[in-house]
Amino acid sequence: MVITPVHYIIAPLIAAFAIPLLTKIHKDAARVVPGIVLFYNVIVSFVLMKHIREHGMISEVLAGWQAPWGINLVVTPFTGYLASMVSILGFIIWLYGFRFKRTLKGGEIKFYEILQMMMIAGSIGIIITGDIFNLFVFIEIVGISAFSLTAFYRSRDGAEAGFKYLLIGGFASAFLLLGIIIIYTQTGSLNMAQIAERMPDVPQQMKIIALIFFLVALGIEAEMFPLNGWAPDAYSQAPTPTSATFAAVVSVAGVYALIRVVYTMFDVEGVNNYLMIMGFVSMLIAEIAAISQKNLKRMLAYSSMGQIGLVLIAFGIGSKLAVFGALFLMLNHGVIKSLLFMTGSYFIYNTEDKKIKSLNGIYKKLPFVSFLFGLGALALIGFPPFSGFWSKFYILMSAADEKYIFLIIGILLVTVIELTYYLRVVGRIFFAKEEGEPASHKPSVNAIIAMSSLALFIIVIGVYPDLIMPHIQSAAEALLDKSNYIQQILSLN
Amino acid sequence: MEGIFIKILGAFLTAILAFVVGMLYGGLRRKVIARAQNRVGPPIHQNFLDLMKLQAKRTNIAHGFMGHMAPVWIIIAAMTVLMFIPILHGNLWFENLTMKGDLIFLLYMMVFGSLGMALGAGQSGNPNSAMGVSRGLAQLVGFEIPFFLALIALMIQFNTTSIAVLMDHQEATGRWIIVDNPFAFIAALLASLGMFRYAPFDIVGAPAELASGPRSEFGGKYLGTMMTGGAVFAFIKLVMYVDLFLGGAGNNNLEGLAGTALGLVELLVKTFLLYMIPVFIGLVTPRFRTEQAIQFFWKWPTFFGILAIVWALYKNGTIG
Amino acid sequence: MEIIAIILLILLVGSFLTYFVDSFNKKWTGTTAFLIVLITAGIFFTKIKSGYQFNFQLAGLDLQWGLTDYSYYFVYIILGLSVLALLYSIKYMEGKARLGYFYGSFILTVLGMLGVVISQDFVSLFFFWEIMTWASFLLVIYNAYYKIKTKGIKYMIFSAVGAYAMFTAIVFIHVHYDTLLISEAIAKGAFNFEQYIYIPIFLLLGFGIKAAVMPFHVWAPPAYAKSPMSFTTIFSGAMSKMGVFGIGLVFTSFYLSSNPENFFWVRTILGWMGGITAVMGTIYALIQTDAKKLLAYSSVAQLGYIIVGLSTGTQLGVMAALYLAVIHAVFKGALFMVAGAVEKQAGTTDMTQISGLIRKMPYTFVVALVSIIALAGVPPLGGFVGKWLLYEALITESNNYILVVVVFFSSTAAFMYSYRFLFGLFLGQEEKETEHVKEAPATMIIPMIILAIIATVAGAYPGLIFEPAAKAMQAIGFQDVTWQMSSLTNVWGDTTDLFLIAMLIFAVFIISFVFLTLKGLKKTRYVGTKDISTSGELPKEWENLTFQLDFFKPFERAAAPLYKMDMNKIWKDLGKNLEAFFGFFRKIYTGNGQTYALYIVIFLVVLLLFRDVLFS
Amino acid sequence: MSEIKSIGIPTPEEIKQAQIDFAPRCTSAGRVNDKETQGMVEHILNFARKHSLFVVAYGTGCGAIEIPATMTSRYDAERFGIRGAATPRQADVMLITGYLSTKTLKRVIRVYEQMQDPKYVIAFGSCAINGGMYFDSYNTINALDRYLPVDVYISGCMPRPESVIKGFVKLQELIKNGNAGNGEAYRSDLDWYRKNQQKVIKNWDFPDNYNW
Repeated sequence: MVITPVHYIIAPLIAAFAIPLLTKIHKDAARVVPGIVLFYNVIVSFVLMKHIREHGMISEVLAGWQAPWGINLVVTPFTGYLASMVSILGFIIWLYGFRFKRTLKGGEIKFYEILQMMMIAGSIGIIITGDIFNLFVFIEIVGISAFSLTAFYRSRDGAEAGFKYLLIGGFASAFLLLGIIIIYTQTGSLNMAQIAERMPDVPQQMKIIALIFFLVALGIEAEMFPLNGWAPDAYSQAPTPTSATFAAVVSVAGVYALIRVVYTMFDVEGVNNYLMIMGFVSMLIAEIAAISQKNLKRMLAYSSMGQIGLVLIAFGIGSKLAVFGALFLMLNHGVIKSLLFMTGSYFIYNTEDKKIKSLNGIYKKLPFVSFLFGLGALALIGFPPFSGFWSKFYILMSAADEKYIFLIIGILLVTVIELTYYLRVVGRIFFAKEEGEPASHKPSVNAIIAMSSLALFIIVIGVYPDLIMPHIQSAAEALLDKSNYIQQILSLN
Repeated sequence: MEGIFIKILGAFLTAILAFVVGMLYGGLRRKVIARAQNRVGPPIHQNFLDLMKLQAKRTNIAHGFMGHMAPVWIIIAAMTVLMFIPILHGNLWFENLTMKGDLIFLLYMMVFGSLGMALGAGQSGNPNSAMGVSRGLAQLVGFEIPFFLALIALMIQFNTTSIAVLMDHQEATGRWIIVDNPFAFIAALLASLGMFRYAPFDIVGAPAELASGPRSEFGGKYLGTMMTGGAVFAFIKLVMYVDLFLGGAGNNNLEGLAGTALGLVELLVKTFLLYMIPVFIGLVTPRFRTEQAIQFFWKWPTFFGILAIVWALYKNGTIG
Repeated sequence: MEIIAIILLILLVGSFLTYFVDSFNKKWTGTTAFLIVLITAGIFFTKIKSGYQFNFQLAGLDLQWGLTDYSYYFVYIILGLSVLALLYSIKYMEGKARLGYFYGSFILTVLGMLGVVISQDFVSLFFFWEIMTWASFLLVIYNAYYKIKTKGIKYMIFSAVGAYAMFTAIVFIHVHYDTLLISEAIAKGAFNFEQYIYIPIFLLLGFGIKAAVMPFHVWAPPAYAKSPMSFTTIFSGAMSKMGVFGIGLVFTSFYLSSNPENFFWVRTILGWMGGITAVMGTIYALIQTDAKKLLAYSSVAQLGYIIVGLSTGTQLGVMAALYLAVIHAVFKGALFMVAGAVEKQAGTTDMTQISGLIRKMPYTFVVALVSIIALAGVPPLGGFVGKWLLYEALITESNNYILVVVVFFSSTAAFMYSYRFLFGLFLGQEEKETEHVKEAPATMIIPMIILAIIATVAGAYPGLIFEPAAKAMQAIGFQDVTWQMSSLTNVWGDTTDLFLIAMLIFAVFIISFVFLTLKGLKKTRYVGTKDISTSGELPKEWENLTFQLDFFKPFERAAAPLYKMDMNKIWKDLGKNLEAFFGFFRKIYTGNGQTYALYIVIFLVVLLLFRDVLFS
Repeated sequence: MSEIKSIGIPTPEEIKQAQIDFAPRCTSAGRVNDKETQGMVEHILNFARKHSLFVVAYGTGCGAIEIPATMTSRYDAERFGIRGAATPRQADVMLITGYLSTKTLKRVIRVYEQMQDPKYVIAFGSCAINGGMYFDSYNTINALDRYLPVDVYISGCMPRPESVIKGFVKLQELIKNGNAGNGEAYRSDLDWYRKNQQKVIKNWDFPDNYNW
């Protein structure tokens, strides 16, 4: 096997150092190289996915130290699925942002590109690492990239949002580290598989306290209520491709980390209920907050939080079908929310403010973008024949299997709220009386390709979900099969 | 073949009877009112003269196709309903299409004429006509409710929706429905006050207030035809009430012409007595406003109607 | 590939095709859409017979598409009306903006409706139901412009609540009965009120909202009135019937599988909901001044009758409901087309603005007249048959005597708005403002006339509709449905011979019409509407002789208590309060970093404090 | 002389001219219904017409008060088949009960033209015949039959109900003989009537065609 999981991380790291040098040769290098790297990651994903389908999971050992002593990268169907998803979405976001970034000042662009690439690479690292301290490191990489990107536009609001993110991210790091320390003192290991193996021997109190630290720390990353105060500001102040990345990549990584810790490492009762309740509260509060937003990006940010809440509910339910639905929803959310941010950014670009009010009749100016936004909105709400329908369908099915009647009704009512604010925006876009001049910024070709590919995915998966379902199925199985994971990793050495 | 001949002849006979009796009753009403007011009053045949004069008008105007059609609608409604009402019980000549339509059909068919007339009145463009129609339709909603309640009471008490079967029943038991279900009769009778549109429910065509309302733009042959229709309708309503509540007419054992003649006399007596009720009430009452009229119909007549249903259910054995 | 899949694919591709034809050449958009649906209808009716079935697997679910006689009955409504509406639409929509958008969504809506009736499993049912809902939503907001915030969203919210209620029920059917096939669910008694009562209730809620049952009817009038008329034809004529379709399916299977005596309350509640819907729709229809709104409220009322018919659960009642479903689609479709024609030609349908169009639009008027007579239920047109069946079902079979009075009240009051519609648009003074009005183009007239002819023929030969309706009833479990071609018989054996009635009316009509016309033919003159007896005064041009405002004020005064119950206001208040409530919760996100930090710490502390409660 | 003129009394020349201009022109051109020529059918119809007189009482002057008395119990005109009509469309007889100001004349003409043939006019009192006490008023017409064809004049100021009934009986007689009903005459002499009407009615705004 020529391509190994470590390529995921090595390539961006090398590129990150190389880009400043390469910019000396050609100033476009800063824009092109990340693309090449991210495309390489996509290739890596495909190769690895093919490999694990044929030969089972991969656990790659770094620097010759065998697990559980060394750092290992694990590609199971689960992590492989998420890593592929993240890398593909990362690449599409890069494609989208390729020309968009031209308007930035030349000096900053390489930083932007590097940070963006590192954020995606870090997220992939979070997903594929098998070592808890390594996880912490990758979270820090992502975090630092994200803080800087949030404050990328050196405006007052941007700085404020970045600082908030930094502050809360600091909490996250601290608590995560605390949790890791407790776990390490108790189990003497940093390898997730080994921790999981030794977990039954840990005293209950220690276990729970460690878990709580993990839950809070990773809850911040996963945008769980009430730890998600940073999210609306960060989403709305960051450059739009970054917002899309937050929604499609970073939050996925955050949820992954949370789920990995909860599902694999700990064996505590009640955590599922915790996830379910907090997921529901997150969803409810986020959607309620979203309905009265006047800023498009903030609205989308709250909506993201709501969707993540739904993912958490599904993980909380914990049955195979629920996990399947959750994974499907993570994919859908990544795709659809990216599409919404991408199209939304063109609206903002043209109206020159982020207000929903100024979207009136923008359909006339940007027909195709408006069409895609409408499509995305309908898909996100969960209307057939779009992909969003199926994920919601399976999550509700799984909830019903466990007889959570009120949960189902609650989710559906929250969906009604969601639908209300999305369709208000859609109605505004298409039907309000238009104001102002014709569009000054038409979408460029690369952006159209990026958005269309996402839209195509939404429709194709919506009409024929069987295309993607086996992958998600095996991913869900891999996540739930904890003993297999432990066995495989510990015996692979 | 002979049957069809008799049927057609009978239909014409029925129509003529209804027309003559209706017109005469109209004349009688005028006479009665005049006598009550201590006047001599017009002769009984005055309505025939009026009709003849109206038809003898040399010129006529219509405001359009619907205006031209309005009297036709009334005649259609009148003749159609007439054909489905049993005039004399079991009489071949007056049988017509009695068994081919039931009460619900009659109820709706009777509205047909008013609706057609309303359309004709509407086309004239006279605001008075439109106002009259508005009041008339509103009043219709008022009095149809108790009437329908009474009909339902009869239907469920005797398990039929056919007026002919109700007549058969009365003949078979020898007891009039007014005895079997008096409340239904009261409700229907009160509703009939609105149906005849005499005072106090004559605001629809109030001459001084609305310039005779819906009819204000009709003259000559149109008005004459309408009068004909109205006369036939008066007869229909009376016969219907007699059939429903007063045992109908023609329940005698005489054969042939004598039986028919006796039946007709019986019919005339019953209908005349019935007719005098709205006439006399009209004599002594002033005029209700539309909403007062509606509210009146929705109070006591409706109460009696509901009572009638309860009574019917009690008699039927469903409750009690 | 299966024929049904091809049909749906044609519609799907056709939707996009129409969209692109529009950007290529605006003139052909309408024609393309019409041809696509016409071809679809042609293929459907020639290739697919009832009893057709198609099983396949998708997304790990066993799906089943097919057609019973029952669904086929609704296919007639959907495709027949769609073809006519699209033919009508060609000229109606001419010159309007965003034609591609309109026709694209239109075809998608047709696809959704067709999908709903061919679905024999719940997942596809819900799938297509949702497609239908959002596609129609796009059409509802087509004309709404800045009213989007209230009018369109109201429709969508209600629809979504309905759809999700239905979805909840579907999910529970899956859980409790382990099936997603409708036929299996019926066989296992899933719609029964005895076992899991929330399943049928949620299903009825879902279907009932689409059928605009009180108190969820508030979305319907604005949505019907605001959409383009060619779409409202479908919207009110066919799409609301999807709700009827569902209720019929659920309810009858419930009746036939259980002892109705035990569940008298279910029947009563549903019947009364239908009855109150009918009354509410009627009394609000008659105070409208906009013809479109009047028709919209009237649609709500008519759907109420259908619900009442279904609620009886008896043979005659269900027959009445099915018959009314078709005849309502026919006459209300024609009436909405009439309103559209007036709107197109005269610029508005506000009855206080226009009047006296009868001479300018004679064909339209004749269609309106026929349809209104059918709507009012006056013999000899098709509407009477429905009314007759309904009353007889309530009186003879269902023993619901007070309900029948309520229904009767509604249908008598319907005379008022029926008259109002004709008078408001076509009769009355011919004002100068409408002098320029011309008759609508032929492609708009032809579909109307076809519908009017159907309404007329159905009056004399209702058997033409009874035949498929009887088959449909047999398909949902009724045995030995009897019907006659042109006469009606109730269980007590009383008949009404419609053919005779029609012939009699025709004969009397000919005789009296000829007599009245020929008599004094030369001396009979037609005069204008300004020549009226106004106490000798000569009406000036500017004088207003049109009586249109507050037309039924006396009735309003008499029925004032009925008008006090305004569902619309209740829902609006609810919405406002909810938004205020949400606004309060939104303040959790203060935008202050310190607060957020505080939240985190407090949350951590709370978790640590209650760790024993939460985790073990 | 000039003083006399100032109060409006016409000069002999003017009177002469006026006699030429305003001479009543009730020709028999429209009389299709003479006693000699009328056939059996027409005879019967005239019988009906005579016994059924729907009255539109144009209460122009003081005579309006006599109408209720005539119609109600004491004199009971209904026994002759005389009955009020609500609108001119339904009416046969128009009663001009007293003086006619020019303003009212316009309305009266309008009402008359809206009535259906055969239609009759009965003029009450001296005011309608020759102006009566208003003979020199600036706003009252003097002789009604210059503007409308009048069938029966009832003299008096005002005529009592007995006279009114007598007038009606006279009208019935005329109808029976086929001498009443000047609608045809009005139509045939329309130009002349119009000229006279237009002379006194200043704000003339009738439609050009006369549509009964």
